[in-house]
Amino acid sequence: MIPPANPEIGQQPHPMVPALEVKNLVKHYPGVKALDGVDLVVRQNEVLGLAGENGAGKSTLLKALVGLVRPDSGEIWVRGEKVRLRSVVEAANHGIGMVFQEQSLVPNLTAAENIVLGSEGAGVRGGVYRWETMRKLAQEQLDKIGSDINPLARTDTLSFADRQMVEIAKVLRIEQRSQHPPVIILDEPTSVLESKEIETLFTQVRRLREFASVVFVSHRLDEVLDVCDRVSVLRGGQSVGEVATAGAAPADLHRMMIGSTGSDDHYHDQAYERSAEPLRPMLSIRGLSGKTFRDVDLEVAAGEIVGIVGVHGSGREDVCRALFGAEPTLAGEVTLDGKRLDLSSTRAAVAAGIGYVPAERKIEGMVGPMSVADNMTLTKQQSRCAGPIVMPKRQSSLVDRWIERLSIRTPHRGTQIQRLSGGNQQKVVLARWLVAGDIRLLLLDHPTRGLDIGARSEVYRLMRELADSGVATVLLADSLEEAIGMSDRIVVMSDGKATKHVPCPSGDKPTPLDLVKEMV
Amino acid sequence: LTGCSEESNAGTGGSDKAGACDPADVKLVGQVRNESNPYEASWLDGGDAFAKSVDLEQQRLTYDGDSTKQQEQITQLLAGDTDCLVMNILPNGDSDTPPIVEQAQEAGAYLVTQWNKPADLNVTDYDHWISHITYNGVESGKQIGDALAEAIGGSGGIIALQGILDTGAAKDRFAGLEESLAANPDVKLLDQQTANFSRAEALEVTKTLLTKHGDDVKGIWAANDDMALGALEALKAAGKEGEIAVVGIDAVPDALTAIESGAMTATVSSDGPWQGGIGLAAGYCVATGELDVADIADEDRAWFAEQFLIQQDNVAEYLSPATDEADFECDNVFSRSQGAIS
Amino acid sequence: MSTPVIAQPAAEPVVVKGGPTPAQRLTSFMPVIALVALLAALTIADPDFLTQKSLTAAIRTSAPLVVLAAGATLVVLCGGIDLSIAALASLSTVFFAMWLPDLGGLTTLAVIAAAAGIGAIQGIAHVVLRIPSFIVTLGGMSIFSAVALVISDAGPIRVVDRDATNWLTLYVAGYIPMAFFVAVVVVAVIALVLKLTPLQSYITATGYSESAARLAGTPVDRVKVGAFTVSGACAGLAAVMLVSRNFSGSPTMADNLLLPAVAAIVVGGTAITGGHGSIWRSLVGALVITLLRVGLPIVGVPSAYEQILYGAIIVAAVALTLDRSKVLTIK
Amino acid sequence: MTSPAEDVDVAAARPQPRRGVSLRDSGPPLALVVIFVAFSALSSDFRSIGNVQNIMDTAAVLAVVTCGITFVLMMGSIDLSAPGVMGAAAIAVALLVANNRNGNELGVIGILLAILLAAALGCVSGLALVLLKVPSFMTTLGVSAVGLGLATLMFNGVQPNITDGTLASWPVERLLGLSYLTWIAFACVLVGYLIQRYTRLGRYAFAIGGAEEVLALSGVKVAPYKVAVFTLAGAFYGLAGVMVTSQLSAGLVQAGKGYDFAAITAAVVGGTLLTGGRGGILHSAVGVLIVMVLTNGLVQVGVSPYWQGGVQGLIVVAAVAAAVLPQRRRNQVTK
Ligand SMILES: Nc1ncnc2c1ncn2[C@@H]1O[C@H](COP(=O)(O)OP(=O)(O)OP(=O)(O)O)[C@@H](O)[C@H]1O
Ligand SMILES: Nc1ncnc2c1ncn2[C@@H]1O[C@H](COP(=O)(O)OP(=O)(O)OP(=O)(O)O)[C@@H](O)[C@H]1O
Ligand SMILES: O[C@@H]1[C@@H](O)[C@H](O)OC[C@H]1O
Ligand SMILES: [Mg+2]
Ligand SMILES: [Mg+2]
Repeated sequence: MIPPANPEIGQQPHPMVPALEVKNLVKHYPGVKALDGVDLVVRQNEVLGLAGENGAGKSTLLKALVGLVRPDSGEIWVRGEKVRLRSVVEAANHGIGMVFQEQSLVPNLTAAENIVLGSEGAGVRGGVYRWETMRKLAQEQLDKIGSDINPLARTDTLSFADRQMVEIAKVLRIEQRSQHPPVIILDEPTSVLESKEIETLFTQVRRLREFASVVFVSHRLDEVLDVCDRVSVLRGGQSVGEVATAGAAPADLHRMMIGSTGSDDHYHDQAYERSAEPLRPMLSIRGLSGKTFRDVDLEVAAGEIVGIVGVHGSGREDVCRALFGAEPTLAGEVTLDGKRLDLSSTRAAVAAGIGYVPAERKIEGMVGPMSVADNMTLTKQQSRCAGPIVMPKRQSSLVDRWIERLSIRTPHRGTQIQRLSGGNQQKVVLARWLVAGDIRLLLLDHPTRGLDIGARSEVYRLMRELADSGVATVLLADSLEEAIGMSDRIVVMSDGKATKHVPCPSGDKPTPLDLVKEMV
Repeated sequence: LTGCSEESNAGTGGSDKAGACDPADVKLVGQVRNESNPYEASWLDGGDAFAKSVDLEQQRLTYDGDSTKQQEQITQLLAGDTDCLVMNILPNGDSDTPPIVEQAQEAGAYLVTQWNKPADLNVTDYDHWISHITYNGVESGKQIGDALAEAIGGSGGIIALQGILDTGAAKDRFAGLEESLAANPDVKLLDQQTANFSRAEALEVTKTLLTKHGDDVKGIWAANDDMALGALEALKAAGKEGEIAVVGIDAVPDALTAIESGAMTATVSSDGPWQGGIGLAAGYCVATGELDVADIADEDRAWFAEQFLIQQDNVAEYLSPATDEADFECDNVFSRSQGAIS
Repeated sequence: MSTPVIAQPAAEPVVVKGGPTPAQRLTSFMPVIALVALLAALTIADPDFLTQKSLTAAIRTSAPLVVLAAGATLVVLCGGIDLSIAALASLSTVFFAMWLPDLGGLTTLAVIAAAAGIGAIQGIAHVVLRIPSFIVTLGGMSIFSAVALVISDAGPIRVVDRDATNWLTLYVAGYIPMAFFVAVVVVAVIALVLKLTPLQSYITATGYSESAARLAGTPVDRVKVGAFTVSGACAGLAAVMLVSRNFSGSPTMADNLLLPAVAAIVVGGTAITGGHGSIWRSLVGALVITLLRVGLPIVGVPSAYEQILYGAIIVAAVALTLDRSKVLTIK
Repeated sequence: MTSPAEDVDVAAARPQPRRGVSLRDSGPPLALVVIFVAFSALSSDFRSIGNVQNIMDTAAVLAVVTCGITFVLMMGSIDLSAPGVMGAAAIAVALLVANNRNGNELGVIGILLAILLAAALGCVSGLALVLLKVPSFMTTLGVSAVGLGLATLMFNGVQPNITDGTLASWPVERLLGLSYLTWIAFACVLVGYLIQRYTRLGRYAFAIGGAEEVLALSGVKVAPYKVAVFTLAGAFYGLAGVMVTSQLSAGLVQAGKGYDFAAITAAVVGGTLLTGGRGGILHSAVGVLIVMVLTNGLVQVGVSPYWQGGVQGLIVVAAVAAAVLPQRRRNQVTK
């Protein structure tokens, strides 16, 4: 079987030879040049950041490195040797493994099985499982990264963060396949993690550097600068340069990503003026209870952005879903603009002027095989109809307008949404609620998950403009900073209860630390 | 509706042409449910034997016991050349006969049907529907019922396995059983279930009924031999082989063997090979002009064919059935008639 | 409210020419190609098969199957399946035969309405009780069969008064059987309604991703109930066609049309997993299945080989017609 | 050996973790108990030992078919090939062991050959699925037709009856009150369970239903496993066909009639999801018992034969509804 490799005593290639080198890689998709002559060098024992806007080609490049995308032309060199990678297995045999942007574990298998999947080694003999061996193999991997989950737990019973740990434990199995120090690719591993979990992950990344090379992608540029030794920047499928992280600021990176000295309107810096008028109450929740939350009281005024923060399992997501009629409630009363709200169906919610952007974009947010245009007008059909009749012209001009306004990168409005990059998909999902212009309450669950800085700023600006026009917003933010920056008021939830309301006016924002104190 | 007409193409039918066919131009078609049942397979073999005797070939059609498919095949068949077409058809159920008859009449093909026909559909109203042949189901149901009663000594409980509920054969045979029960007041019908003429279903139903009624069951009445054979297997599994009398209908080879060995009590002959040949023969005689529909007596247009109760004493006569070419001569085609269907 | 405007310009021209490539266009014609190929093969086997009379007979035969498949296609597009169509059609033939003496000319409409109502009840049971459509309609299948057996006393009921169904046996323009004409009209009307209204989007979204559709506020439940209702109505219409052909109603008359109808849908290239497909494809699929059912035996293929050929050809046909770029997982 | 944690509810629509053991797994056994108790109260014949044995005996063939189909359903595929595959195996075995049609007397080897033929037919379904990319719904429908055609060819108009001693003993000989056939079914359930829990084939079948694309991303080639699962299912159908032949002492082309939908119903009633990734052999075994108890109970309490199918359909729907309702979620995907 596969000889267990010891990175310390394996033949170390000459330290100057890059662990991985990409030369002039090109990949076309119908209507897009995803990679347009990319060059990339990953040195041994370094953490290389990869930055770029949504759709810049990061995931495509990384997939080419693990044999999932066949480049049209170009070369890939591994430790000074030119290789052709035609499958995940071939890549793994060269010591390259990847944690994907969208979690990819088999939900109904145990964590242990997921960790050893495809390289069970001694865990399976003659097709027969040896559960104890398999558990041990998995435990070894988990120990390496200091995770204390039960390897025999079914994966779908684990928390998101734990599942991320399982992914990392799994990718480290490639050490077993190759005599060489591995190259571990992490495509946006932090976009779904909370700060504590991110810290744990970074500790692991730094540990990995001892014996491996790491390629790390994130849209949180401060993170990239924090954990990486060096950052390569992609733009429009081309390499546009690299930055040594020491002393660099997010703004420098961002400038390189967008190719201009675009203003860095990140929420921190923005002085945001609110009108001083008394706010008209829009959403009012009294004593709302459901399976995972109890007795929640909440008021959101028209034009107000209220952030809800809490750790995993605080129940905040289910409150949003309940308001949208997607989760049953047990008690409580909700009014919207003075009228009692019907919580029985998503239909009723939409009719009342509520919009919802779910966190699970791939499964709940979009209909993958349908076009960008159809996804965008799915909810607000009236925007493309005259009476009950669909007007194709009306749809195309409306959709094109929003594609342009939100800078959605798509070859065509008729392109299947699943062919877009994650960030661009998210913009389409958001646009769905805006095309008709009749929204009164917007429930945003991690609306910027996976978005690049530019797209994020666009979403922030959009949220504020919507607020200015009177829309009430409930925000489950991607990070405490985002919650603080964007919200007028923050509600802390823990254990299914709204425990604390923290005012958050511009100019007098609480610090993340203030909030963390309230959350635990 | 404007633009609509009654028919896209008038049928070539017309009695004026009847009997004008050259023997070599006659096209013979036999249609049964499937070839995976010995009785119906032997029917088609009988058709082949007749065809061979007149130097023709029979086109064998099967429709999987699917009424719709049967109609579709007939429609398609009649969309071809129908001038000298002779069809010997086993309609799937009573209700499948009228459309077959009407289409054949319209297309001018010669038709013989067997087993199933609604009582109020009269063969004499048509001149291309030569004859309808069946066995007297009430009589056969009664005959085996009586044989069963005798076998259990005139008193005791029996169970009945019904055929496909939606067929005349099943209903008539059960009516015959009821007549027999009336005549044998000490025989008690403990239970009746359908096993759809199927051996496998009969096995399961019988097992369940045996546990339900236990030792009260002295005899099993089955509406055909396939079910009787299934019931025999159930008895075998329950260790009651030979203790309970079983009767069926059709005289399929396995049932005859069972009667010979004493495992089964009685069956009634249905002569598959003869049925497969006789329909084609009658049609062939009319198509070639040897027989004129107008000359056929009304009682020969819809008739019961001769059937025999087979028990251990006479089973030897039936063990090796053979078609007799003489049966199929134009003078003899009605020779097995037991009289008109009442 | 004013529509928010984002100042940032697009980094590159966003909207370029797109749309289907010639190869993609070809895939939508695959069902027709399969049909023509089959017809050619049958003609080679028996040159007499390709006559106007014989083709007329074949399309007349196909009418009930077309209607059944068309209705059930909507359910399949929504990601479900309707296994009750054939049993419901059988029950409807019994309804027809029983109601005709009282209702006369209104019987056809009454039967279609009743079948639609029964379809709707199944749809409601499916969405309210959250039972898989496979199970609801499997249950429906046995329940409808039982009801049909009981009310008909397990036997066929003759339809003596043929005036109510006679129109279906007429011909349009001399050659097109009315039943087939009606079937095509039904397909065209359903297809048109879908195309012109948001229903197409709703159905597609529901079929591809029910949870995303629901969270987009799409009336998933109503769309599904609607699909089952239309499926039921089509079963009712198919029943009327069968009665017009058989002059009777019978509790088992259409039972054997279930698998052919589902096969017609799949052979047309509609994804059995939902989302992708069309009702036109099912029309062509039904013609393919009809040709296989009647064509193979008529051109002289012996029955055992007929089954083997049927099996091989339906698989080959789907291999040809299914557009894999629209179907992510082939299960 | 340790075994993996008990299966718990998978939220298909929301991949968030759910806590606790699901009611969905306890629903079917509960339904079985309720139905059993209800019939027992209604009929004394029903609750007799003899009848319980009878239920087990009649469940044997369906149990074996369901073992096969469960693996296919776990992958999220479907299998309609049982009627054809069973028919072919039934005729084949009848012509291979001692019979009235030819001089063959291959005994156990004949049985194995028939099962091999069935496995080969299953393999064809799987190959057509992975090579031609035709949905299993169609490949198995096609293979069923092919199987029936082959069976009809072999049948050739004359009923093959068997005289083989081994086969003759299966339905008749008893051990602890249950026929050999029933023990064979138990063995199949056990083997199926072991395959499901302790072999790569079983676990991968389960995983394919959970997230096929992830297996590919992990470098697992799923195609061979899919083919293997259909082959395995074919083998189970083959054995079931042989069992029917032993029960009837004759090879019938129709030996598998109706077993396709019956087995799917049993599996689903037992809690196996048609969308894959959930359920398993034990679930299916419970489902088989529910279906058989129903069938038997309705006869025992004397429901009219006309109504039996209808009442059975109603109860199956009700049983599934009762099992599903407690964990109903708003945004649940129901196909
Ligand atoms: N399978 C595909 N078919 C067609 N186009 C694709 C496909 N995959 C990616 N693309 C296109 O290639 C381009 C690069 O996409 P990629 O996913 O690599 O971007 P990214 O940099 O990872 O973006 P993000 O930050 O949003 O994840 C995008 O325009 C995308 O639409
Ligand atoms: N229907 C349910 N049955 C059982 N447990 C549930 C159910 N719905 C949610 N949960 C659990 O209850 C907890 C609250 O879920 P929720 O997703 O609302 O948390 P959250 O605060 O939104 O987390 P995050 O920070 O990831 O957004 C989670 O642990 C979740 O797994
Ligand atoms: O078994 C026979 C069956 O196939 C047919 O329906 O007619 C009567 C029966 O004897
Ligand atoms: Mg990406
Ligand atoms: Mg959440």
